[in-house]
Amino acid sequence: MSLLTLSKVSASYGVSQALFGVSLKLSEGEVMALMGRNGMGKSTTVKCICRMLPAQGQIVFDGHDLARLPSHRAARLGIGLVPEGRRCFASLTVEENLVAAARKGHWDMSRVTALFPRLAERKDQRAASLSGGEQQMLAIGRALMTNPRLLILDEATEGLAPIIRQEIWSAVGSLKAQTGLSILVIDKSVKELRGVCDSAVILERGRSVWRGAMMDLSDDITQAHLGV
Amino acid sequence: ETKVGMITTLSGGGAGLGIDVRDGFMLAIKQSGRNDIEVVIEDDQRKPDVAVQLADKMVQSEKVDVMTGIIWSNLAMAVIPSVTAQGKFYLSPNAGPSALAGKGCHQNYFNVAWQNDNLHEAAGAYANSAGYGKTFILAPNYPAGQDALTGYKRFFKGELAGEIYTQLGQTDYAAEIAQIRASGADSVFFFLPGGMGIAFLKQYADSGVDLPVVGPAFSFDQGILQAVGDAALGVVNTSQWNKDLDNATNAAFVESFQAEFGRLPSLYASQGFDTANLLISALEKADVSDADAFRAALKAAEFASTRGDFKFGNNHHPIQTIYAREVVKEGDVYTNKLIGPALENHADAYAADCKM
Amino acid sequence: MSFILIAEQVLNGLQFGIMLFLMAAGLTLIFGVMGLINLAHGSLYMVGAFAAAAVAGATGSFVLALAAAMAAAAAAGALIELLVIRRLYDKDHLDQVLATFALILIFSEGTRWMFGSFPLFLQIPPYLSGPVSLPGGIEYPLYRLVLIGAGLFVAAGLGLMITRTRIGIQIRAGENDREMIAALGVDISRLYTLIFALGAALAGLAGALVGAIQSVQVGMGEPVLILAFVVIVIGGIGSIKGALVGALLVGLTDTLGGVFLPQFFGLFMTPAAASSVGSSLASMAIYILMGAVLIWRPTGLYGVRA
Amino acid sequence: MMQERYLNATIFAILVVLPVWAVWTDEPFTITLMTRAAIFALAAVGLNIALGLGGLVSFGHAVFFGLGGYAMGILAYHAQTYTPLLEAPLLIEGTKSMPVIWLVAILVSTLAALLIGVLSLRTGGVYFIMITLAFGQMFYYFAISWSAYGGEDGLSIYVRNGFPGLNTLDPIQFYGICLAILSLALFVAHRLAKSPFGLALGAVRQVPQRVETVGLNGIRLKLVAFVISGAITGLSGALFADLNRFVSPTMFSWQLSGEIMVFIIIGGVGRLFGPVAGALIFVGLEHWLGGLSDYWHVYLGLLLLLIVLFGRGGIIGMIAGRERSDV
Amino acid sequence: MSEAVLSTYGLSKSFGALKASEDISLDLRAGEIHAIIGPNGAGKSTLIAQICGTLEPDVGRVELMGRDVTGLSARARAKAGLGRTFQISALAMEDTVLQNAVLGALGASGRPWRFWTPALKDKSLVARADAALERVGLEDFRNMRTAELSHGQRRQLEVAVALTLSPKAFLMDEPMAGLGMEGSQRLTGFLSELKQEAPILLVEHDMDAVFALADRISVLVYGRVIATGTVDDIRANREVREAYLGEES
Ligand SMILES: Nc1ncnc2c1ncn2[C@@H]1O[C@H](COP(=O)(O)OP(=O)(O)OP(=O)(O)O)[C@@H](O)[C@H]1O
Ligand SMILES: Nc1ncnc2c1ncn2[C@@H]1O[C@H](COP(=O)(O)OP(=O)(O)OP(=O)(O)O)[C@@H](O)[C@H]1O
Ligand SMILES: [Mg+2]
Ligand SMILES: [Mg+2]
Repeated sequence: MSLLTLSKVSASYGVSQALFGVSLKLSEGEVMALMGRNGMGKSTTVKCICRMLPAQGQIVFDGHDLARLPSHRAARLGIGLVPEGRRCFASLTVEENLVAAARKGHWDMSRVTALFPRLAERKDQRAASLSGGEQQMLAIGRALMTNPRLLILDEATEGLAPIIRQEIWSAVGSLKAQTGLSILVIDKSVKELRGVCDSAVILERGRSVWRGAMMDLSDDITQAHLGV
Repeated sequence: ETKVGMITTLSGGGAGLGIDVRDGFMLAIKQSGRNDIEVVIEDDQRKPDVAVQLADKMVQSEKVDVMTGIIWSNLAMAVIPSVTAQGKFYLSPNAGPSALAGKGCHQNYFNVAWQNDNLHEAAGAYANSAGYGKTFILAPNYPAGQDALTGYKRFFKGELAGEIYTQLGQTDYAAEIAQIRASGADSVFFFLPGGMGIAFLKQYADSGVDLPVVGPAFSFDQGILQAVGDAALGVVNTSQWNKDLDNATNAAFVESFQAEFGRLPSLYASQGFDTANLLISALEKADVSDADAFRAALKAAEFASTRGDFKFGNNHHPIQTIYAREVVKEGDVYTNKLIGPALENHADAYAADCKM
Repeated sequence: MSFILIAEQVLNGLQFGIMLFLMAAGLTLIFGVMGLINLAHGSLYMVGAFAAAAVAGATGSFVLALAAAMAAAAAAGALIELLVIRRLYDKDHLDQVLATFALILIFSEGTRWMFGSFPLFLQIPPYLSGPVSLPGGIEYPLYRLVLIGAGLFVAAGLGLMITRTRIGIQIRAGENDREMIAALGVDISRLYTLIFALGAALAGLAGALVGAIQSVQVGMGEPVLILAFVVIVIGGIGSIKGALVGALLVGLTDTLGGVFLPQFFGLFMTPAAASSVGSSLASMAIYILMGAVLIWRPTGLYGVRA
Repeated sequence: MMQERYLNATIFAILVVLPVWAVWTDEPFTITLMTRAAIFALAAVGLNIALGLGGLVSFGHAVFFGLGGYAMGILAYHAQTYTPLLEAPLLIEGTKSMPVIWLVAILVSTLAALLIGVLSLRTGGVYFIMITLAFGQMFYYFAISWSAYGGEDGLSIYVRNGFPGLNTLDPIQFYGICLAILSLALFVAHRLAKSPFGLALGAVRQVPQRVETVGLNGIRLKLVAFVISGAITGLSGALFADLNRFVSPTMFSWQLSGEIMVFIIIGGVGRLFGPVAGALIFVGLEHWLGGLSDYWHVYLGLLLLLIVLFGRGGIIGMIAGRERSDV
Repeated sequence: MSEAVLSTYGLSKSFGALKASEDISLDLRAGEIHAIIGPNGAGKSTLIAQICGTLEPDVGRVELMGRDVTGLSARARAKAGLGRTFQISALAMEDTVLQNAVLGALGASGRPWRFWTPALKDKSLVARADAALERVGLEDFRNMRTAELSHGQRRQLEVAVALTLSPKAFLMDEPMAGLGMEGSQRLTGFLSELKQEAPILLVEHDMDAVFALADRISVLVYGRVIATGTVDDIRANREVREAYLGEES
């Protein structure tokens, strides 16, 4: 059954409209890629889902209409966000970042630090002085600590060393397998997305122009919409 | 028809004084039954620049004949010289800075309250008569505070155990009280108007130092005493007026004020009341448009004052008796009881400098 | 000058410092933790004092008065948070300055409207009044010792809450990025209302406690406000420890400056002139202290380095 | 939405027409009010250079306002008492000439701004707000206890200072002087905002680290802005003192610093005519509301609140759109 | 071998017990792109910060064109010819694209103390700014507000601002970050031309870009340079594969 449904979602920043009707359907346990060139509205879509930006159209998560919920209520329904640009809490230590919004469940301190041993080493360091990649790990760990049903990764591998990226992708694969987590991924590497995602949506100028299973995503299509 | 401009403090922290002056003044106007006196009232917010603007407005737009109302010396200094220079009369119901009593006196400026130093001088005189030989004196560090200590020292004959200028607006006096305790003084004189006085007295009472305290009326007047409470009981303070001053005008004033406003009148209310009555007495004799005659009528001061005899010195400041009074509790209400005169028929120290 | 007097003045300085801390505690919480410049903090302090005076007058109970002070200030705080302040978090400091400046006007005159223009009466209860003897022969008012206790208690409580509890962590996270902490599932709005109310309650408590030995009148909050800002800026914004240290420094500087500067100038001036010059300098002393601290450490003693 | 340049022209027209009308209808006090507003506007135009262009939230601009005021007060006081200001090492006399007083006011505030700026600009953000406030308080307390020049009582000057060829006692002529200076300051502020200096300053406000990497000294840019800003506010202080023929320590008070800032916020931060609109509105409100009730501060407060909460970008922003446009 | 434009000698920096840079000596030669790669937290950004002067090394020296610049501030180094782009865009968002570029030109002219003539009427400033914008392909957007640019365009503008300064050497910390595939490819093409103008010290995790661009690569692990060499050398290096590249390559 479908966990998250967007139908004809549009949104704007002040006077400039960024989304013009985005629709997608994500099932329980599915890993979906959200693709598109720079500035096509991927992050904006994510912001709408997380209720960080008011949107028109329908956003339904697990039977709840998100349109009327404040941001924190949407998150409590089980949406975990790794936002674009990491947005770690700069003046908090690594540990405090992790516990700030933690909720009970599979993921706890020990599991997260097992996934990213580096975070355990830097436990008492303020997030502001972490390296870029360490902050990225922290942002992922922080989202996992809320034990979401849907994890949203907005450029979550940006700035990570190739070897770590590979680990993250394999972690994504095993997350899905072990915990039935649904995942919405935005990433620039089409190649890597192909390896982990079941399905994909392509955005162009604020519209969803292609939806389908990952295996149907041909090179022609990526060439047309992503330029690669 | 005579137009009176009243600029006084009606908002903010010091509003109580302005309200009392206004209420006293308007009570007298009402009692006179005259309806040819129009009073324009404005709030100066205790800001000198606002007062100056309002004075301009009164003179330029309202075209008033007589002005009055200012409470604070610094505002008075900002307004009065220019008002009198423009040929208007000014009757001060409260402030009496020394600069306007001596060289800076003006024929159109009349002070109906006191010269600033007067009550402090009386406090010094009272201290002598009470037999104090070593006083610790303190006041805030600003001109009125400096005048206060100077005034006290002018009459006090004993020696000083210490002399402190506190910060204007200071609220904690633990350090000063400790110094008083250690100074070996036999009495304390202080001038701390408004909230500063309340704070000092409460803290003094709680400190266990029990030297006798003398001060000018400002910290012990009707509006403020209820806030000080027991801490003020027994304190001797000096004033040219008290509600139990024995004369018919005063008795009638106290009664009618209470009836009208539901509270006991304060020193300031009495000053406002006297100011209005002085004005009315002069209007009965002369028209404002005849400046010389009107001035002479003011100078004569033939009105029934709440403080009994009232007359002006050559500098148009009062020559009056200043009394010592004591804080007592009557039922639930803290108030003052007259002890006796501290200085009789007292003029101010600057009158000689006034060439008028 | 005797040793006892010096000791007593140092004690006075510390005591004044703690009193300042009590007044600054709520402000540190709101300013430091929520990043909001709340000029109306002094008004909440005033609300507390007036509520205490009113209840003490009606019931005669000091404890009830304190409770009323906290309740009234907390209610006022929660109300203005809901109506005004919450729209200001993501605006810059300037809008906060203007809005809270407007709140000062409303509170001050509103209070005068309700309670009249005359100072109110609030007194130390008999069981806390009078001096006690300390070792070394110092006589010290009991009530001031109680104030010291209250200040230290508040400092410890606040410090623990902010650094140790999960709520504290969430609040600090909210200060870094409100939107993000909300997106992670924390109801930051409600949390901020609570914190603001708590900060207001502390202001109200301080107003009542301090009001008992000072005057309870309209405008009493404004000098306090400036002092409280000085204190937390010296200590470093957002640091409870900094606020405490800053408060003690300011208290000592102010008290000892007021006592010793005139005496120092008395060495080579007439007593009247020395007193006047000394106390002028003394009244500037804390601002000089603050300037010096900031020039030496641009983010205060315990502030986060940029 | 009205274009900002038309809005500015409208505001300027009010500045010109209203006083003329007041002369016509013999309402001299309206001119006094307008003069007050124009002088406050000038002070705020000064602050707006630091605040709007440079992002320097100075909570101590009353220092310069007060210094300008005292420059006028002290010079005129010595002239009126025929006492020299300084005898040794060189003789300095007082003066009653406005241009000289203005020069001195500008000079003194420039020096003060330089000193305060050098020290304060080491900090940033809220700390900057507070350290400038601290300087304001120092000057305030100093002025209160400086008995040579009246302490808290301040100084009264009996006759307004003179300007060659004009009768400054005539309200409209004095207003003309103030308006001319205000216009000049607005023109300077306008050119400044567009100049290379203004561009660099705007960048310092938005991205300080960027300015450094193109090899510019951000602190020095801010310092110069602060000094220019202080000088203009200082000049306004001298005019204000002349308007009232009176100076006092309240000119140094933090409430006054706050008010100057409030003018800008009401009008619109960083907008050329923001300070003017703000000062006009504030002075107008103060005047009209003052007559309503003893408790008029409540209404003033409510109005200000409404402006912040619903009028993003101040009055200018409400009418001409939020984006700062290039006028 | 061409001469070194930029060199470091024994740079070391510790944060408490953590050695973020340890004895780093490397150089950047005319016309080349020298890439620095390494695991997260290896100290790459720390190294860049020391070179451009925002962080002071504990020991060691930085030379630009043979001149010791270690004691100089970031600003002085920028003047001396170090062009830098930021990892997170640092642009004046309220200003237009052109104004941002003019800011760079203004910095290059070294004369910001002009208070009267409008900056955008100064022909030499604008010409210089326009040239840089054209160079990065932003000429059509010159009057757009910077806040309205897409992420990729902002990166381009970053480079344009650096270009106005005609730097002797570029320092770029993760310029590809946040760019899509297509954007990365475009920037890759652009950088390969840019290096003719001034050599580039490039920190990047995008291996496609690094391998396409770099003339030389140095690998930083735990604050130390463990290998320096050509693309092929590094790809073949087992240590690098284990520490950083993983099975990719
Ligand atoms: N805060 C903002 N204010 C105004 N416009 C914005 C804002 N954020 C994004 N936009 C605009 O909205 C559009 C969509 O942006 P969005 O960030 O969703 O793109 P994206 O697909 O995530 O791109 P990228 O891959 O670069 O992250 C862009 O044109 C962008 O310029
Ligand atoms: N101010 C600081 N205090 C303490 N540790 C710091 C500080 N700055 C950086 N570090 C640590 O130094 C190490 C090197 O950081 P640096 O930012 O240079 O890494 P990097 O190589 O750029 O990594 P990335 O590729 O993830 O950006 C990191 O482990 C980081 O946590
Ligand atoms: Mg995005
Ligand atoms: Mg890095």
